[in-house]
Amino acid sequence: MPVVENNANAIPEDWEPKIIAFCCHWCTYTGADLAGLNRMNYPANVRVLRIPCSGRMNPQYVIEALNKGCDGVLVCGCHPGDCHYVTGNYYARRRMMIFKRLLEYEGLEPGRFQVKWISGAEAGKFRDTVMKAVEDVRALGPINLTREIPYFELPAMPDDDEEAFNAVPEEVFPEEVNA
Amino acid sequence: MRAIDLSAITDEDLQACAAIAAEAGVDLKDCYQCGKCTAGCPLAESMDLMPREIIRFLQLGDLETVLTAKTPWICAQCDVCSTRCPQNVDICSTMRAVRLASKHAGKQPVREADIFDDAFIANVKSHGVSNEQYLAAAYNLKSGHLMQDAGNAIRMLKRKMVGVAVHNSQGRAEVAALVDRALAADAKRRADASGKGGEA
Amino acid sequence: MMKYANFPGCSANTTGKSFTISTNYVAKKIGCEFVDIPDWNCCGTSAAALTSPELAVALPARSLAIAEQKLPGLDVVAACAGCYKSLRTSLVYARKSAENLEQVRELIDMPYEATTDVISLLEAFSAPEAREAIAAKVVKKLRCLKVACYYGCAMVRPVEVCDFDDPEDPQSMDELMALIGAEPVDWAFKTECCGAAQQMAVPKEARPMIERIFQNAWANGADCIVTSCPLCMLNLDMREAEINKARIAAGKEPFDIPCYYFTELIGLAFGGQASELGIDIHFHPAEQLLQKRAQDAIELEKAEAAARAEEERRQAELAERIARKKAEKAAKEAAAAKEGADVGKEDAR
Amino acid sequence: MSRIGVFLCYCGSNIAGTVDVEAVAEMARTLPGVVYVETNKYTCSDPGQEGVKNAIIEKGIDRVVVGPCSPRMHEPTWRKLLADTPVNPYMLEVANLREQCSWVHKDKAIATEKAKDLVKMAVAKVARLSPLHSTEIPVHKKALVIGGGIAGMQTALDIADAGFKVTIVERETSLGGKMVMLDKTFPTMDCSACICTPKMSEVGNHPNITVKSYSEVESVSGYIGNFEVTIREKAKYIDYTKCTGCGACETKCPSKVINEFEQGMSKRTAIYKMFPQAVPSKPVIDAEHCRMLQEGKCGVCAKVCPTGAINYQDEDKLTTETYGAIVFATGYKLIDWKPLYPEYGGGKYPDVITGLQFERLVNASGPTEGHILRPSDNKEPKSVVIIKCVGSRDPNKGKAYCSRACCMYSAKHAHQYLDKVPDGRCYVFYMDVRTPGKGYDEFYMNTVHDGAQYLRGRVSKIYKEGDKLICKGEDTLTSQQVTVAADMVVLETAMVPADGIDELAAKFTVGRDADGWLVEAHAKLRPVETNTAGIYLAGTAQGPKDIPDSVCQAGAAASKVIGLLNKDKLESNPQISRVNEALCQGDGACANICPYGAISIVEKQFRENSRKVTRPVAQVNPGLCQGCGACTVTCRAGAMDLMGYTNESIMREVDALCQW
Repeated sequence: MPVVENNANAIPEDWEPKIIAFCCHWCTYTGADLAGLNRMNYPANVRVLRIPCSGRMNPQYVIEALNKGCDGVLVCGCHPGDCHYVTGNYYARRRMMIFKRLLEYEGLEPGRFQVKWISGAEAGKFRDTVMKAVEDVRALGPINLTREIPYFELPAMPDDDEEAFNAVPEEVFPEEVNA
Repeated sequence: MRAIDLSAITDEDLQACAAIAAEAGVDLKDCYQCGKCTAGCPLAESMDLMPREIIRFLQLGDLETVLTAKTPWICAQCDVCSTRCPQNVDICSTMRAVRLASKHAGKQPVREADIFDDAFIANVKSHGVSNEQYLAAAYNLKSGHLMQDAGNAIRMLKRKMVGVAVHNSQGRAEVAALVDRALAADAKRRADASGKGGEA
Repeated sequence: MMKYANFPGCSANTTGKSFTISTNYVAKKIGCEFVDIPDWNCCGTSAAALTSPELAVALPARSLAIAEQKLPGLDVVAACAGCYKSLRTSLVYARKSAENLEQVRELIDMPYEATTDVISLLEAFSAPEAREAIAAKVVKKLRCLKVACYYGCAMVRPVEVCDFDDPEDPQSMDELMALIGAEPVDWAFKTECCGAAQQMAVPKEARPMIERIFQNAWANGADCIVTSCPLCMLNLDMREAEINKARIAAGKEPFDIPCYYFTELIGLAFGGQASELGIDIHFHPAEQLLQKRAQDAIELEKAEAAARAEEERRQAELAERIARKKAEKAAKEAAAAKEGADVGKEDAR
Repeated sequence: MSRIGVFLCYCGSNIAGTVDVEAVAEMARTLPGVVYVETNKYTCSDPGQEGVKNAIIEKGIDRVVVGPCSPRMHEPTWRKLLADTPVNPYMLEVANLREQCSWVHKDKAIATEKAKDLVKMAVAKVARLSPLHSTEIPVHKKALVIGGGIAGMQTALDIADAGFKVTIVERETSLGGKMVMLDKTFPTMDCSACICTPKMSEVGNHPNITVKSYSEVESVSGYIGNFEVTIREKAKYIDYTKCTGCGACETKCPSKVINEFEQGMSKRTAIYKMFPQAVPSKPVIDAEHCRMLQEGKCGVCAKVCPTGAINYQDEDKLTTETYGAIVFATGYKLIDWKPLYPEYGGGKYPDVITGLQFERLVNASGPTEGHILRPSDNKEPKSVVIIKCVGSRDPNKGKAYCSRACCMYSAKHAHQYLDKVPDGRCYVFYMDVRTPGKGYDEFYMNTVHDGAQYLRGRVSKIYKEGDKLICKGEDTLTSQQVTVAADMVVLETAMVPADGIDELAAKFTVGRDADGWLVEAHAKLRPVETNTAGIYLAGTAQGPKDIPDSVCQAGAAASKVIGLLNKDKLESNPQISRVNEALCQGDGACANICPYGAISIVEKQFRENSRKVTRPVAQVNPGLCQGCGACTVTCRAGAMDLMGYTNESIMREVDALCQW
């Protein structure tokens, strides 16, 4: 794996890691809010993106983020067994673990993609997770430092959802058939 | 009766107890001490500790008590305890593992049982098969119970069940080599385990 | 075709002589062939297990490896329950994983695939084919003989190793006994341990085990105990006298419960003589009971024949009475009809 | 092009203290699609909200980003606000500038940078949102309760008393369940029948309750508020409109059948009422054992019936009705211990009985008229052994769980035995005595004082010697083997789910745990709801329980049902999954993983390339979908998307963070 052990010298001085955290609405996002209510302090490098459930987490988002220059990605959900939607985080656990192995196989440093389970009460764990992630990614340096990422534009999506769904083929209803 | 100072139990003791459980393939924490093993044991009344208590002392890490107990040596290995255990704890294997640990620690809580097994294996090693009359004689000699089953020996002779002739397996040399190989493998495994234990 | 590789065990020609003789007798009659594993060695029994796990696996594996090479395709039969358990334990261990198998190969220093299966003699004789053959060969049903079938512990436990019958209430021997006309009693100590080698090593502690087995067989009305293991047999049969001595000293009634191998009783039902089957060399007198029960059976058959005759007579009598009644009724009806017809005639007039 | 309005909040100094809100606003003005940016001291205040509304109308805004506190705090407030404006309430995104920005960072410059990013992300997302509309689901104001035991009856009564119609489906011929079989109830020793049968008649007579006895659920479709349920009423061979319940038929019926109600300890006739106080108080014919129905010969009951109510031509009847809510009160049965415990005789000793058999033995209307007589010879047992946890706490042979009620009812059995046989001896083998409940431990201690000998240990073997049952155990407190020569042994066996619950649960897509019990939506916070909206749990269907707990849960389930039925209409959550039928391949991967059974695969006809094509596609039931989105990821074709959190909107959010 093309992992650079120590690239401290290569890291630009004014560089700040940019990390995106996909957090489930019911547990981790709540935990993050609680960290705020408790006025905890953590590095500002992490931006939280709210999803309803870790089961909603599509690996494509991670590729998009890393592709577009995010230095690290966190995926957080409820503890397995505690999912608001019963089984969502079990699916997330399997998908993300396989996906993580794939990314690492492709040469991504393990620290850049982390999956954590944080409950709505674990504000401290949220803070610690963020601090740890920032520390890990900071040590690794900017994402395009360790590898050449060819810029790759994903095929364009229809600009508007409405249009995408308007493209649905015309359904023939029974009456019509009869007529 | 005595008091057990639980804080005086060393990590080595706990590791040794865990090793016994591992050899028996048992998770000691499964046992909730219901006593069904003891209840069904055909020899419990002759034991100094109940089979359940052996498990309990292993849980506590009280190695000395376990290694000097007569119970595992009295156990006939009939497996009724393991078959009925609600938690699938293999008590019978645990007894065997404790007995081996005790043997290797140089303890001999029930001399006769140890002598019998050694005599049996020696018999098999020299003849490939077991010759009951010589096994009994060797056992009696070594254990000092010279007249044990003497009357029965005469009854057997009368019925021509036993004689002076020794039965030998043709491959007894092979069997002797096999016994040596097995015991060497056993010794190596034990040495490796204790070496590992020392490192940890 | 019933053909097996035979693991005779160390007691086959010594203390288990009667078992060997009677087994061969039965096997010959039912056309079952046993080929001894050449150059077999002691299974190691509990002594090996209590010396070293490696030894407990290696000793039986050698005999099994030989059977695999020299007698390919034949299942191994072990008559002795102790041998059966040791062989199966080793086999199950070797089959558990490829690493285990490799380890066993190294220990015995022979090629070995663990393909040959091990079954007990009881299992071999309980196979449908064997049972049919046994049923066909019975010439003298052992009626009136109440037998307590004693399987011992090694035949049924541990379940993961010995899985052919129920560990608490096995039935295969009871079914064989019923097949030859004996009456198996329902008793509770079928699979209690007889003490095995501990009867020698720690005799004082182990003796009550035997006494309790006799006690429960006796309390449930058994005439005798039937076993399928030479060591169980030795412990029960040889030590009954000693136990009785102690019972008499304690003011208790001594037991008079002979023990048999199940093959002896099957041989007997085939018309074999006690001496042909080794029943004459038991420690506890074993022939009188059989003679007495044979006598009982003859009397029972006489009584049954008498009862059948009586029943036939009653049936005939009943049939006769019914026929008489029917005839009377018919006569009456005929008379009434005639009378009715007469009345009708009168009316018509 | 969208017209986005951005409304940033100072939250007093809460946000403004750490974030330079004006700088953020300045940046926001430059973002694509943003037509208006406003800052406010307190956006959530009334004047603040008024300002937002006015701006929307004045500037012709069609989507809104707010940058105040967490959406978990005020998202509903903003949605409500938008509902009063031309903007669709779902064309909204909240940037969490307080809890996840100003409160957790100290450096103003850094916090401001982050706030800018959060606003960028929100703007990017909102630009891709589409208007969503909740649909209204009508609520059929009628509940179905499955199971007529104490839990089912209590649920039905509570719902009916609140003024709603309830149907109870009971598989047996009478209401009452297990409770009516019991003799007395701990810890107060009320006569069980005396408190259960009044409930049965109350249910039978309630104007709002319909009892369908001898009936089972055949099939079900629909969703919360609209469950269409077909019920099969088994043929009773008796016209209940004519039958007066006089019982003449029962006295004359010649067929004798093992009596299940008396736990096999007596016989009943083929035309029978389960027990004298049965509700409905009318018999049925057990077709399997009726000579008339089997052989066509007999007809005695029809001859003696004074009202001509017997109808041998009766058939099963199917009825379909719509219910707004469903309660599972399907109860338990005792584990079949016989194949599991050959060491206890495996059923060959008639005097080794279960706790439920003991209840019938001690009951004044039971087979022995309340005299404790052992089944083998009808002698009074002078020595009784009670064994707890038979099948419970025994993963080797039975179940790993504790059956919860046994510690108490075994204490009750010991107490009852010693009460009726004062010179008898009673031994109770236990592993632990678990008595958490009001008056429970006191009850147990009273039993000990009554003279019950408690022995801590599990019995290993029961065997017969003479007419005694020898029980071999260990008293683990003295480490001694103990034996008891008992006349009778009572096994307190584990509770397991009632027969047929697997099929029934599958019909309703209600989850079951590894042991077969129905699964609640949340173990702590939603204990009587299931994952299928509109379906609730009461009593032992959910897990082993005693009567007080079952009644409590029944009341809780009823209050949930009443809350639901009180609504005329339900508003569906529009943030649910949606299928793009052009992409859908109909392979059903989504349907397989949906925890709510909300997705089904249907055959649909489309016009594609001027041709009519019929192919399977996924269909989302808006009444069942909860919007978790698990299906969207599993769809290989990418045909499934989650409204409000579409793939497109999340991708653009990511892009905004990285590239703007």
